[in-house]
Amino acid sequence: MNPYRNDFPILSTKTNGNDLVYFDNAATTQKPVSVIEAINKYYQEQNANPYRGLYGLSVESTNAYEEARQTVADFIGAKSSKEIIFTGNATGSLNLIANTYGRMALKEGDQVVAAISEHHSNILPWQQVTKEKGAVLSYLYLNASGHITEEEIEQKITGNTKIVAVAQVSNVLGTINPVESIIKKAHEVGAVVVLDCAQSIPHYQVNVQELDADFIVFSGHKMLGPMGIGVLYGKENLLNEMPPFLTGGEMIEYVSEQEATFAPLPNKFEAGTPNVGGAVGLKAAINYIQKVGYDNIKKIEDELTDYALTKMKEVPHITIYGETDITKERCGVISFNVDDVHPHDTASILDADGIAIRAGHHCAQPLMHYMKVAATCRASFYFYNTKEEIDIFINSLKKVRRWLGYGD
Amino acid sequence: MNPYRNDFPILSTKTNGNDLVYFDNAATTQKPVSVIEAINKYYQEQNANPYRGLYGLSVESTNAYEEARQTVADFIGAKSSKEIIFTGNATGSLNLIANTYGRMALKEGDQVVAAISEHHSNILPWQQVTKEKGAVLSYLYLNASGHITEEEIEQKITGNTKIVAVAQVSNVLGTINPVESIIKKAHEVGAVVVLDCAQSIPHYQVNVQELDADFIVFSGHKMLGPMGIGVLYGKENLLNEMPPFLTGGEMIEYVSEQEATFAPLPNKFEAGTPNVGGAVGLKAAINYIQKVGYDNIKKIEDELTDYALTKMKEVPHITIYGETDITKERCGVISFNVDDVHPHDTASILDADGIAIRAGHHCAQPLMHYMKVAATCRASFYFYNTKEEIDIFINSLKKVRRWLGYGD
Amino acid sequence: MGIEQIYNEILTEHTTSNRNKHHIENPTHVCKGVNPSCGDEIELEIREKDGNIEDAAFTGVGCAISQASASIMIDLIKGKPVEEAMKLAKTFFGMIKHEITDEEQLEVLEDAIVLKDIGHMPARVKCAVLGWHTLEDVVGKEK
Amino acid sequence: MGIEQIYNEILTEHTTSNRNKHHIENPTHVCKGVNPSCGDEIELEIREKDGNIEDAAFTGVGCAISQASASIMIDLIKGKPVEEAMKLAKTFFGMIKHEITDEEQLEVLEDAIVLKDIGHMPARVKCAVLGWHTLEDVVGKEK
Ligand SMILES: Cc1ncc(COP(=O)(O)O)c(C=O)c1O
Ligand SMILES: Cc1ncc(COP(=O)(O)O)c(C=O)c1O
Repeated sequence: MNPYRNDFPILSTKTNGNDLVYFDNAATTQKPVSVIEAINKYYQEQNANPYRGLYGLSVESTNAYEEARQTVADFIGAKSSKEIIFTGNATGSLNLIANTYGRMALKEGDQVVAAISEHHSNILPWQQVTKEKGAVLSYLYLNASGHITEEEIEQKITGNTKIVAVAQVSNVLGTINPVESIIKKAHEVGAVVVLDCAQSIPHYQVNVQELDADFIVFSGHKMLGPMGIGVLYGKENLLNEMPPFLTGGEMIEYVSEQEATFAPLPNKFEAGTPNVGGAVGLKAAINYIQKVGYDNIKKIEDELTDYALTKMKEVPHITIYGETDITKERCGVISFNVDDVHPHDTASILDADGIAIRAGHHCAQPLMHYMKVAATCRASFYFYNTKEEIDIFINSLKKVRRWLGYGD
Repeated sequence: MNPYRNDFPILSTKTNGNDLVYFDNAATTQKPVSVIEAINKYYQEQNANPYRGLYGLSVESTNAYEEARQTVADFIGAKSSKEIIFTGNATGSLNLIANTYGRMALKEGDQVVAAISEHHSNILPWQQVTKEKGAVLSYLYLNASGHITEEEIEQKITGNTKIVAVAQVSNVLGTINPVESIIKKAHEVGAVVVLDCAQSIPHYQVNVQELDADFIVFSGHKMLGPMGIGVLYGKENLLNEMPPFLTGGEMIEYVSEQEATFAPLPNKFEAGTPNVGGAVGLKAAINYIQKVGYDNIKKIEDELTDYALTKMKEVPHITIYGETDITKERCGVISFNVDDVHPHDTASILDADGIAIRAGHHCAQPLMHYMKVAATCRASFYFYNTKEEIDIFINSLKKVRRWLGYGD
Repeated sequence: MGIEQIYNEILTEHTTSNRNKHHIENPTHVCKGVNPSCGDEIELEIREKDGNIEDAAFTGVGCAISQASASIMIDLIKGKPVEEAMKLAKTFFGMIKHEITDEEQLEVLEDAIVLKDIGHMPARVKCAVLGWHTLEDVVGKEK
Repeated sequence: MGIEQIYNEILTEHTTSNRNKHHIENPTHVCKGVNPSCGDEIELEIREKDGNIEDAAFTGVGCAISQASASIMIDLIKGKPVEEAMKLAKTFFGMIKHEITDEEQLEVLEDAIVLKDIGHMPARVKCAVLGWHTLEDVVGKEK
């Protein structure tokens, strides 16, 4: 039995009369009791508006918030907690970068390079800012197995490239992108790299200094934390150069009727009352991940993914997209389709058996167009999943075509 | 004994060895058990990424989120839940309006009118957008008792005025602004009104249709709800005209490599995974407020405020700013100073007795300049406060000058 | 009735037979209905004459539920007055929203009754109503 | 030591007497220190000669703690070599951060020792160090 499941109350619930099999971890993860209780405790014992008050409770709230920031900084190997900006989610972080650094750095003819497999949240903000600035948004395409090749990196990242925005792990194909090469090449041409770690940090150690990433973003809710809290890491010198994004309370120094000066990092980028409860929950989530350990997480997930890929290949009429070999830069996100069956039907039929998978474009329509599929099904695992769950999934998959009147 | 206190665990805690007297409710309110438990329950039983999944849990999460939206819509008398946009806080809502409606509507020479008593969050976004557009930001000033007079409204809101941004209740002085007159005059000259209800909705019924407000904003955390969730209400036709603000997942219809079309309301303005847990908490908070009842809240708070004002006037060497008569458009926010004592010292000395008040500029530096004070102390009440707490506060206040070496 | 019943013979018959999935001659009305969140797309073609739906068919891609629902709808409306087709649409929406539950009232929907319980799968309601909404758009707007 | 002790005679003496709050003649260094979140502002004036602080005083507004701390600092540094003043500043910061707790080591801080426990009131630490940070800015930068 998986020793972590007991920490996640929702995993013991039923759905449609069956035990829940939660395979939509790339969309959001479930929360351990320790995270839920950390939020509880904050509201029951420490809640106050941070920074603003001189009284005990406000100091406690400030400390709770800043400890969470320090925990995040240590977790990703940032030089200083000043480099950690709390946002609402990864999307909020990406919008912040595009609207501040993007607007500041891009001129007519400059280039932003993204992977064709990016999530909409790492595409739309760049569409907006490149359009505004007369710059160009171009894409790194994938080879047949879903990987970005070295040649593609060499060709696409050029002297005009000012920003490279790329996910470390694709939320559709589960491919691990060659971010070291991308960062190296980007820095050679003088571009900064925005690394979308939304799908990587729940599963892999991310060290911003080793990677030499200029910006990274991720969401709390995809790594055991609560919704409503996201992270933007930026190198201190870049964050210092950037103008603020949202303005208002907490992020100012002096305000007169017509002018304002802004607070130093990190407050400069955090307008309004912050989500302290969310930050405290994220800290508890990080602690939980550290307790389980990334090595352990990878071991469990690789085993699950390998098992699932093997079993799925044995079911007739199933197409798996992208890399199907667990040893080749891929993780536990599997996109697939059942022949002749719309992914929504597959998802509904699996749902009847209690299995939660996603079907659709996965917020990656450009990738769907590129792959020439309308939509896919996606199963995505986390360390609390089990082989038994994969067996249930496989059994249910086998029924899909028959339910729809196909002979096999 | 106040019957609500038992619902708020934090109110029974100690601070610096004394019972906590929490008088910083204008900064953030404490949370009843029902709110904390609603969040718990969401994460333990319903958590999933809403909208995206076809499976049971995602449908539950979507329902939970949309029910919260409907609850907010009903609470403020909106015509449709499509007019309710969830944001991170009131500051996020105000930035959204300034960056979309503001950028769209303002041209060179146009005017935005705010009250001099606005919170920085209702000033800075307008400073930014007026500067960008060559428009003018001008102010409604206050009379000696802290009120905006009809003459001031007549004079300042003119044919050039395109946007009037004003708080219903001042977070510094507790004055209730004449928003009916302001809205009437603004609409006469063809301007839209952005009503900052952050300080009013915790205490007074707000009905957007009766007020005929174009936009209103508020924060969950100031009305018993969790941090990380805020609301923007906008009239449907205005929201429809506006371009989106943050872009990314959930807010799109079609996305190609270079172009995107956007989802209908309300999703168009909610980029990325929303804070469902926060929305569920806000719904529970609204239910709690409705259970207590606004009439009851006003009765309790008016009594407390009247009592506090009366007692404070009896203490020598205290200056109260703004209106000091509870019957004259003011509520339970009291700004004051102890003669010759810096407000930070007053706050620290009160803190030693367990009393949480705020001291500083209250994110309203322009008002401080206008009133010619560097900073003030602020005590702000909610319905769970008591006269006994006010007695403790008054006793502590009496000690302040002596602690600092003044004879009386 | 659960999902197993919804995906029953009728549905599968309608989706796999493709009986109503083709172009028609001289359509008087053509209208596209889309479901952006799913990628479902239906193009409905109708030939109307003297207030009657002489012929109807659809093309497009989508899930079994949107395709079957559209196909069942076409069986139902072909040869009927436009007005009656509009009434059927109202009844269909009423059934899906569980506002009409009276069995006798629903009888007019014939095969479409199988979609009655799609309301229990809220995520799929959009699929079931796509064809009917397109019908409203295509002929309903004129009045 | 709690807040009652911090607001004790020394503090109140220093804040109400205004002993060191004035301008000096021919200052060689003038520097403003501010604490934006509080509105505390201190302008430190120093006359340095041959590496010694001949005279020092401050003007400005602020809370009792920032004012008293600045006043106590001036009592301490007046007449001392700049180098020693810098050392005192290091010791003061060490005391506030509770990195230096050895009583003997702290003795050099004399009256300033009363601020030892300000670390328990984190919101007020900025007030206590404002004068000392300004001192570092004013004479420390040159080296
Ligand atoms: C009147 C007013 N407007 C806006 C705000 C900003 O709210 P928040 O910090 O939750 O964004 C506040 C509270 O700080 C306020 O009092
Ligand atoms: C790769 C990637 N980037 C960005 C996001 C956006 O995250 P969020 O919706 O939490 O803002 C997601 C998740 O949906 C993702 O998978």
